[in-house]
Amino acid sequence: MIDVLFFAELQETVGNEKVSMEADGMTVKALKEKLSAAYDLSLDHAMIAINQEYAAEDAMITNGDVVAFIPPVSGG
Amino acid sequence: MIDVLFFAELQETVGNEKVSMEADGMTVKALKEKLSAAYDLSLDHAMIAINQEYAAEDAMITNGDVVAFIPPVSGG
Amino acid sequence: MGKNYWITDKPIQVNDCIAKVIRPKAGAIDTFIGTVREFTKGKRTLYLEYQAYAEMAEKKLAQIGDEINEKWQDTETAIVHRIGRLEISDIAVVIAVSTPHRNDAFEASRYAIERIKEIVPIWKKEHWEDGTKWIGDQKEKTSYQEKLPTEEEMSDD
Amino acid sequence: MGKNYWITDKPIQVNDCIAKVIRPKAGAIDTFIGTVREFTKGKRTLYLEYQAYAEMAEKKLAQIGDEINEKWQDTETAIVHRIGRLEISDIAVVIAVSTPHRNDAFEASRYAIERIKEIVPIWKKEHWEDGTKWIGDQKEKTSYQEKLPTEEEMSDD
Repeated sequence: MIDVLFFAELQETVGNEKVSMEADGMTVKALKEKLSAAYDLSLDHAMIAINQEYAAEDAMITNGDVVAFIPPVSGG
Repeated sequence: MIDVLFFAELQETVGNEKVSMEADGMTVKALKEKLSAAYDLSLDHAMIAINQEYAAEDAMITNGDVVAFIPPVSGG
Repeated sequence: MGKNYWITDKPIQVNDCIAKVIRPKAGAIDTFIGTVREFTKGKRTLYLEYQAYAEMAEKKLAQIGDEINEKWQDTETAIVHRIGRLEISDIAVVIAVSTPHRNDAFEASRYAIERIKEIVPIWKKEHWEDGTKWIGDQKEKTSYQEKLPTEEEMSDD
Repeated sequence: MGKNYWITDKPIQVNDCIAKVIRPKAGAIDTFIGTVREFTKGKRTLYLEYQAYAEMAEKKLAQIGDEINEKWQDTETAIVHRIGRLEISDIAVVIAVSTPHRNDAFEASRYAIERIKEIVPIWKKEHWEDGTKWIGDQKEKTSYQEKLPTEEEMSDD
């Protein structure tokens, strides 16, 4: 199992800040596609962090990871 | 009579922060020369303010003016 | 004094941030303060809501401090960002950078605010008179359209 | 709240200066703080002494604020400079400039500190381990050797 975190408008669309799911061995890209379909999300502009570090599309997810979808940031 | 103010090292050399003197009708340049001689001051790098505004060498001094000799500033 | 990079849901005291970077070797501190502006291009903001991925945001703020220390000599940086509801004129972010000489302080704190808008997971929701919206990329000077950060941005070194 | 440009012989509270420029139209405040640095080129400072032609200095600080308002849009500036004896790390000067957008705030406050070192009648006496000296021109970036200020510098407009 992994935890997936959503923020900002993604969180509002999903209706949840965190979902737990099976994703061991998936790439970031595959997870994105799966969640895009499941929640009708536009993740094209979202960055992904695995365990609080930005990850590339081909990064592999393993059990226990915390994956966060990070829409374009607007702090400051 | 006018008041002449000295600051920083000029004040220390003159030994006074203010002297009163006759200078009606003198130019800044003439006053500079007079005070340079009187106090053995090097005023070459000093700016002059008349009544708190920077003045040019040929500006005329009139009774009641406050003239300040302003060595290179170093605030901040 | 605790850490130099933090997210808070309380009003920010500017001095808390400045105090962390004052030191004998420094002669200059540049402090950037971001406040909630009422009007943007004629549109009136009622209030803002900030959300953060707090743990990661604090790590990324610290990364910015590390980057600054690599780019300029002998710097000390502190950054605090507030989350939750902020009213007009409330302070959203404070960046303080101390350096021996002033030019570095200006450049470094300017760098910090640009980097915050690139890599720190914090989001702003505008509450206007006529609606709300989560704001995306707000960089004023450079475009940042790629969906992935650059290698440099992903690095935590 | 009183005036925006002042000379004081008391310790400076940074917030006093910042508070004067916070306003709904501003989204950015850049605050420059000058502190007493212990070492300059290997030479150790014990403490500093600042002297000012206070009335004129306040007028010249206000002039800098006017200049900023001409060069950048919709600015609010406040500047305070301390005089008397200052110890290491004490705050000598605080400049706060608020603007709608951040780039202007950075540029304007940088302009302000450069102008202070050109036209504001304040002097610093260094007390080193091995002697004392009134410091002259300290501009780090431009030379300023003429004995008279330029026309622009003499103008109070």
